[in-house]
Amino acid sequence: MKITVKLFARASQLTGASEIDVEVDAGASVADFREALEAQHPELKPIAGSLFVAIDSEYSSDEQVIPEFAQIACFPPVSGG
Amino acid sequence: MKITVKLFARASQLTGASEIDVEVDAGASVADFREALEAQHPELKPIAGSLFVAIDSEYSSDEQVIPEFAQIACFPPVSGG
Amino acid sequence: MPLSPEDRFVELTDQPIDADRLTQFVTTPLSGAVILFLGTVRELTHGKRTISLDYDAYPEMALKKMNELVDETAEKWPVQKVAIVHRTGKLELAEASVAIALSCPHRGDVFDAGRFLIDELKIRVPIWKKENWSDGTTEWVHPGADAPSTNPRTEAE
Amino acid sequence: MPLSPEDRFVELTDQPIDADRLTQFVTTPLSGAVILFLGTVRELTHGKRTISLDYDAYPEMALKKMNELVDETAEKWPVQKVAIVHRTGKLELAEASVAIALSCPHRGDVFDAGRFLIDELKIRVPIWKKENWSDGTTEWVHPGADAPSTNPRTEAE
Repeated sequence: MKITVKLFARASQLTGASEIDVEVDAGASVADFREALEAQHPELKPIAGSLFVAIDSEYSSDEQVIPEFAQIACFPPVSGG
Repeated sequence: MKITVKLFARASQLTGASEIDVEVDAGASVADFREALEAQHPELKPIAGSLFVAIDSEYSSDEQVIPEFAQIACFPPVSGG
Repeated sequence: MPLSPEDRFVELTDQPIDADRLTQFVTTPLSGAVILFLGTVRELTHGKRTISLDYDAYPEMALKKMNELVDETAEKWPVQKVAIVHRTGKLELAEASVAIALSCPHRGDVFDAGRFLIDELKIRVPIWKKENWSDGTTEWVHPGADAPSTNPRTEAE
Repeated sequence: MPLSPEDRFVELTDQPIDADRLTQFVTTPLSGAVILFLGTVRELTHGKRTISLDYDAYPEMALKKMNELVDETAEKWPVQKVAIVHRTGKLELAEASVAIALSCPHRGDVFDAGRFLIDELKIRVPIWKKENWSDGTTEWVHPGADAPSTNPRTEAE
């Protein structure tokens, strides 16, 4: 299935886009998604290890399964305040 | 010598005055002054033990000698803020 | 005690923050102490000179996390009212990027609760700043971006 | 670092405190963090209801002690600007009796320095409040007035 992923800050800067598509198998975990993301968008490699994956505005864990209609976002460590 | 003493808060309330006079011997210490104060203004007795004696806007110690032309003030524990 | 909607004000804005309005919002006769914290744009960082900052936010998640922080703060301290506002977009020197205001019956709690809110905001809330340096370069700030990501701890865990 | 006269604002006033002016006074591009603390008139104290407060001060000594506190704070923390204003006279519910504002490069220091200033002000600065209770009685507040006086410790000792 195709996942539309919101990107922020340096992740958005490296890809030149605020949203990208990532193709994963149905039932893919967050870990699977991370692999697919890096393979399909190698420009994210410099920060891939530090990216957070948020599912419906919540921090995710690697074992979680990506739901079909969720809002997915990827971003590097935060620096607000 | 006669010392004019500024009073504040409950000390002023008990005496009904914002300034009182206290007679002490020349060379009197703060401890001597406290004794004279209590003897000459017995209405201060309820709070006499907790009164601070300030000399020229500085907290004093009992051994200090009262200077001749200093500004003397007496007040109970502070509660600003 | 859970904080009702009328006792909290949580906002992202691309306009200058009116800090005084937040101070007034949290002031009530139930409280004896009010604190306002402002994060402001500092000119010098490790000897480098900042011209301006750009703040980017993931709005839905940022607001959700800011409200969670308010909830957790109200569980830990007897907070009467709270306001958290974070700025987005371009900020000039000395402008406030974040404002946190809150009130409690006693002063110790406003300091502890205020410190908790700003410390946790900087860990959990998805907002990022880009430094526009005086040498013409720009740089997204991502603390620890060289290390693998570890989710911010939350009370639920 | 000693704080110059133009970087400090220390005042007693019988007029409402303009807290926003203090926040703005301490905000500078040298700082990254600003704190404003307000002590406000609380309605309930141990179940008793306050109608208003009267504050009395020994002005010369209060201003001297407030300035000493500013000096000590600037020795302990990298404070860039400080403002301390204490109100005198009659105050209604929710009005500010004291306002402390200060700025530092980093946030941890403004919390620590702000806490130090208000804690020490309450120990050392000769200002007193009188409670005007809802039952018509009045009461000067003198913490520990039953015990012999012990001078507040100062840095000089």
